[in-house]
Amino acid sequence: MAPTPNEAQNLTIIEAINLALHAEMARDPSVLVLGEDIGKNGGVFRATVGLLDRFGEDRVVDTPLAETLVAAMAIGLSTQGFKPVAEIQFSGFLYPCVDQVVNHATRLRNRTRGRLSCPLVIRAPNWGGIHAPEHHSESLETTFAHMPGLRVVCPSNPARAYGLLLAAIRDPDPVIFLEPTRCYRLFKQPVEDHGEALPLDTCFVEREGTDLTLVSWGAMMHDTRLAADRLAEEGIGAEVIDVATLKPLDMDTILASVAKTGRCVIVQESPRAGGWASEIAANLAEHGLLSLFAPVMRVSGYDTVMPLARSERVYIPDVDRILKEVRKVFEIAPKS
Amino acid sequence: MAPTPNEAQNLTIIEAINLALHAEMARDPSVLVLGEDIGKNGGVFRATVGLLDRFGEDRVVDTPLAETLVAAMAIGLSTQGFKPVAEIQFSGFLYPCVDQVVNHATRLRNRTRGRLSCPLVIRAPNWGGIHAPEHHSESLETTFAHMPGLRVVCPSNPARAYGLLLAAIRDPDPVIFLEPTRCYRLFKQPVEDHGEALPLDTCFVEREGTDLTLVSWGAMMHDTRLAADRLAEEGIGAEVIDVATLKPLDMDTILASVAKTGRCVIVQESPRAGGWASEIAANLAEHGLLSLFAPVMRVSGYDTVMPLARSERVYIPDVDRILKEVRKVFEIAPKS
Amino acid sequence: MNPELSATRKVASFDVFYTQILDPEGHLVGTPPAFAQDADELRAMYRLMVITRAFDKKAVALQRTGSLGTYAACLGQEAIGVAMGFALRAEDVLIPAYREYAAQFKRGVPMENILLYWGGDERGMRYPAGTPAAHDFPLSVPIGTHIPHAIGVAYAFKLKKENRVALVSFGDGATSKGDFYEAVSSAKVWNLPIVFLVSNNQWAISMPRARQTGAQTIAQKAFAGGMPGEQVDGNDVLATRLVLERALERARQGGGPSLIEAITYRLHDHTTADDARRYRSEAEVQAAWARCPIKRYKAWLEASGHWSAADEERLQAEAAAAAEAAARNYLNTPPEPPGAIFDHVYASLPKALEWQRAEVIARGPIGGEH
Amino acid sequence: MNPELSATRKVASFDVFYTQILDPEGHLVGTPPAFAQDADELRAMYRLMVITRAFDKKAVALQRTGSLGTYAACLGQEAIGVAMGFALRAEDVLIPAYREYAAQFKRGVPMENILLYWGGDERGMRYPAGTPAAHDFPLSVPIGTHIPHAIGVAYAFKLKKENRVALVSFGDGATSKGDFYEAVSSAKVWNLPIVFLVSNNQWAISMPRARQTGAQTIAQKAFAGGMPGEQVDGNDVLATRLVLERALERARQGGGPSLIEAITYRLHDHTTADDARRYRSEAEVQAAWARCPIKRYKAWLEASGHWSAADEERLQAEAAAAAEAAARNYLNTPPEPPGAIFDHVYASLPKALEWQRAEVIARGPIGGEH
Ligand SMILES: Cc1ncc(C[n+]2csc(CCOP(=O)(O)OP(=O)(O)O)c2C)c(N)n1
Ligand SMILES: Cc1ncc(C[n+]2csc(CCOP(=O)(O)OP(=O)(O)O)c2C)c(N)n1
Ligand SMILES: [Mg+2]
Ligand SMILES: [Mg+2]
Repeated sequence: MAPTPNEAQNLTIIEAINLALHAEMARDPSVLVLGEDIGKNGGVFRATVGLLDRFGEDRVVDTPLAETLVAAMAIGLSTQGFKPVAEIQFSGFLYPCVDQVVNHATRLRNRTRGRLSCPLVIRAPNWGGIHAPEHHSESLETTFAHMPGLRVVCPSNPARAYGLLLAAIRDPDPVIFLEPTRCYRLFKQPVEDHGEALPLDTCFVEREGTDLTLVSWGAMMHDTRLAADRLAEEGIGAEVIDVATLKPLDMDTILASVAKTGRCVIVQESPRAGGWASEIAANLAEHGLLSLFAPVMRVSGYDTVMPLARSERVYIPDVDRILKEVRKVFEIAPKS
Repeated sequence: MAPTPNEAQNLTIIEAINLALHAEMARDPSVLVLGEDIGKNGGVFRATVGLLDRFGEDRVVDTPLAETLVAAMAIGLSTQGFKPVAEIQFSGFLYPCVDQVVNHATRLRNRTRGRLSCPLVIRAPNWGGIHAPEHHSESLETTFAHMPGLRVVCPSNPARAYGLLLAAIRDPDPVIFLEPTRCYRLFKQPVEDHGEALPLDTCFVEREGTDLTLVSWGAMMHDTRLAADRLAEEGIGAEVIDVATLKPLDMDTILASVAKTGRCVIVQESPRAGGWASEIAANLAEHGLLSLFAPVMRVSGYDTVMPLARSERVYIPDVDRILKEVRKVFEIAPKS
Repeated sequence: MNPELSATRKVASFDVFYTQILDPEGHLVGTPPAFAQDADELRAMYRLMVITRAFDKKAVALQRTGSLGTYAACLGQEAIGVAMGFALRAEDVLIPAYREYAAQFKRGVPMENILLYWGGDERGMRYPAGTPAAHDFPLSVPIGTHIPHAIGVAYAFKLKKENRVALVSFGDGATSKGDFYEAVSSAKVWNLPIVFLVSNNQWAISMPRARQTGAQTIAQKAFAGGMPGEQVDGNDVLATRLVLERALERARQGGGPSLIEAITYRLHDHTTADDARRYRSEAEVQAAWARCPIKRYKAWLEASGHWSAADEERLQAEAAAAAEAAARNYLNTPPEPPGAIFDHVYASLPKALEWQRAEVIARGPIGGEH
Repeated sequence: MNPELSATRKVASFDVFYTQILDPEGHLVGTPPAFAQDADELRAMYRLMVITRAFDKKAVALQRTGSLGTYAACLGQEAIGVAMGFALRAEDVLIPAYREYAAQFKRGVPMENILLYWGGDERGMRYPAGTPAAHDFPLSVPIGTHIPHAIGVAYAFKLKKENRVALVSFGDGATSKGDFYEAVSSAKVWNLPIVFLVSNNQWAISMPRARQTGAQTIAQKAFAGGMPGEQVDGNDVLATRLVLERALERARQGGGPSLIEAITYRLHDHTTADDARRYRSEAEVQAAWARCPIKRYKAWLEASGHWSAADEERLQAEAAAAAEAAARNYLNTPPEPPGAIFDHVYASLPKALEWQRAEVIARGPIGGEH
């Protein structure tokens, strides 16, 4: 089951996550994984497949059904020299972890002035689109990104999933790692098992362009890329930025892009009000105002409860909705 | 203990809250209050003083020390024709309620297509400034304001505390009601016990002005008002808006003001990243861009853990910090 | 020093009892309860068990053919839902988990509602007005979080001096959650009319009961709240209904809350999204089939002269037809219009959301699917 | 039907025991433990109790004069902290609530650290390197939330095959929280070396023990996790240390977790921000003074010839001086520079926060206060 290192394999996101877990557990004996159904069952999305056989049940810990406990146990472990990587089955079940994360994980270092700390990762599939039951399609990134002392990371492709997960595990502070459920098996990409982490404080400029800046993260990156393709066909050059490390936020990269393009559309799946797109837009309203030719548009989920499967596509932004906002921008500020 | 109705009394915010609870419990037998130490003890801030003697322990319910239970019990009660008003002692202890609020209180109506619903209020003192111990000075408003199906209300003076609390209790949906701890006894205002609720979907324009729009809510309104006074002395007319009903957000009032002033500074106490000021600024970047003469500035707490008492004033914005951002605005866009 | 000094004395004691009336072969091992005098009632219970199994089979089939979302089967646990349905009074409030379909059916929920819910349509949880279910809670997916709602519901009964009980049901996995314990810990504080019913089906997805908690029985968790806790054979519909009725009656009479651990077995995968072969042996499942609640009950009914092969034939046909009809109704239900996602977020649409709803309506249908 | 059929049988039983060695008058009611052979040790325990009380008094006085923030006194509960301090080994990890100062002092936390914390200075929780406390957890203000940390800590011990125990302490109120129960429920799953120690001081602010939970004893909550639970007279330092040492030893030997309910009484207001006269009678408090842990222990020490009036006089002076010195050190500690609020949010300051820190530093001191 153990993957062969140093040889690019064509992997999906979920396979890249599995690979990163294998790699880091092999490299660092202080890494362990815990969560519900992650052992024999290999996780409800198979992210932890093969870990139990390879690393044993001491380091691959099936927990009772108690998310507060999972977070708290990770905190306890992290103070004792371990680097726990906890899996929560769906991000909608992260809410019982919130108290532990905000009142302890993000604070233990500060509270003890560096005496104790919490190098831990909590992973969860995030966002909708797989026709799952209620509570399995939530957008949790902003709830966590508002918390000081935390890092929030949302990979959008296999290579980033691998490199950012390594970085998250190695980071000396708590990291919430939210994975794009509906992209888990959507496409493959060559991923080399080189053990190299990606930076946790830099946006990824995926594609350069001078007419418009398209900003997104996680699952919505997929539609954002497709929208950029469509715009390219029309001769509009969109610069595409993946804000994979939402918190702390690298505004420099986004501001530099907008300084060049003068137009910005931000795409998020979460409810609109108080989403992370608002944080980015607010920074643009403060630091980028003079470069902006047009209003900063946010494409987002609605301020409704996430609908059940039959209506989820009404809620989740898509290429059409992205293009519609882009058109508004060019209507106000036509390409010269 | 029962206050005399229909006669303006000079009240503090905490007294106005107590008055509203008395008034609504007397008017509507389905209203009950619950929480830790709210009975004999009258609440740690005395918000529920006199209720036990007047309404009895059936309707004034001291609960065990379990905030998840308090929220869940309120949900159960609210489905059975009651209008529970739960008190959480400090907003830092609201985190264990988050799962119940987001996964049940805000969803029961939608989940059952209107068959069941949750008319409940959860009250808590919010924000810092009283030299309290750890976890007693948190800013929770944006955590809740991001949740669809919820209302978030933050009164900033006694009359609004009274009128908005009545409105919150009467509202057919769940309301998070966050009270400005450090302003509880800061000043008095005549409050008439007329039983009239204030609207839950409109910002309050407290003071008109044509040069600048100052937007805030809750405890920071106090410093915002003082800043406006200082600006008035300098001949700068600040329009002061109290966004007392944060969610759903009335942007119309703010946009109308900014259309007039062209300048906007938003003041919040919470950590900066992902705070509600960002939501307002993002809306300005979208809908108000063409009226803006200058960047939208946010005055906020820092992206640090809320410091303990000795350093809390380093963190909490004050008049100086507000004025500093205002000066930046006028530097870029001088008053003509 | 006085060598007779004894520093330690006993201050409290607790016992857990287990009840079984019908053994797996359908032999009586206990005295049948009073309700067993009524043969029509006994047959009605059997009928509901069989119809529920037919529904379950149909639902799984719909999922396998792509016509239903993830579905949580109740295969092997039907006796508990039936016991609940028959033990509850109309005015009681059921706060269920998601495997007690028999109870929902008995209380007036049309089968197609359950399909709609798992099919991704919120209208599934809008139970018909005028039925006992109309005031019941919807299925609860976030494990255990619904349990403390019972505290509020039962407190309301007590305050209104209503003679009603809140029955809250959940799995063995749910008994690890803080929400469960906060409810158990406090129910007796107000001596509330609540029955906590655990369907201990031995598994929480891939987690076997023995590794879910250190407790020897789930029943003993009741002692954490100072209330009685007992075990019952949850595959024995007579015993389960009896024990449940006693607990409901005690609660109704002001005797306070109690907890019942009904021991059963999940014969199906956790849900249709699960493959249980990854984590449990076929042998274990086969052994569990020998304890099937329908088999034993039928054997006893037949032996008691209450049931015949002809009855069985009629019932199987009726059950299959009922499930078939439900599937048809479900599949023929057109999706809600897109704007409906706004209609029940608040009692009335806030001004701030009007443009969002307008945008959705202007866009038109996106392709609601089954 | 067979009238002898018995449907119900007992499957599990649980008992709660209570231990007391010294009665409130200081008379032996049980055999003294082995450690009582060592008179120096007995005197050291007494010394720590008295010093802790002097510290407590000083802290309250500092708050009353405006020199300290809200302070949670341990008046009347000193025996528990002392027992903890003496029962723990250096390598064990203490995960405390906030009323066990004696344990912190014993493990090497300077008194002024506790004052700094309640005085609003994070450095109070930076315990000195090289002391047993250096690896202990800080005080925990959000009730009960620290309890499940013990699961992770003890799991780490087990995994590293270290012979250490996690001792987690908290109040009666905390035993209503889900966090407490999730830890109790699971500790035995891995047979972890944990001791759960409840200081049942009869009150959670204004909530009396009897209304906190339906359980007759707090000890029985252990049964929810299948572990032993017992009561001890928490005002009897001999019994508390004995029972605690036994539990720690059992855990250390691989015997798994257990829970101890130490019965005591909060003689002070909940904190200096509270006024207990609002909700409890003076008579109750007076009656509780008769069970004061210091009084009875001193009486027994004197009767046993281990303590004299002269000893007492010296100790009282020493204790007052120690508290006085701590207060001085605390009051003389200059505030951290403003930029310090950024220094430990992350291991190293993220780029995104640099301008914020610069802004604070540029602004200069705001007026840090005691
Ligand atoms: C809070 C929460 N965590 C995780 C899940 C995912 N999940 C769904 S069912 C289940 C197991 C439930 O086990 P149990 O309570 O025994 O009920 P059963 O399914 O066996 O009837 C899990 C972990 C969930 N729905 N909610
Ligand atoms: C989660 C949480 N809720 C509420 C509070 C406020 N509060 C502080 S102490 C306390 C009572 C604690 O009682 P107990 O656990 O018995 O400990 P004691 O103070 O009696 O030692 C409460 C309600 C808190 N600190 N944390
Ligand atoms: Mg189960
Ligand atoms: Mg207490």
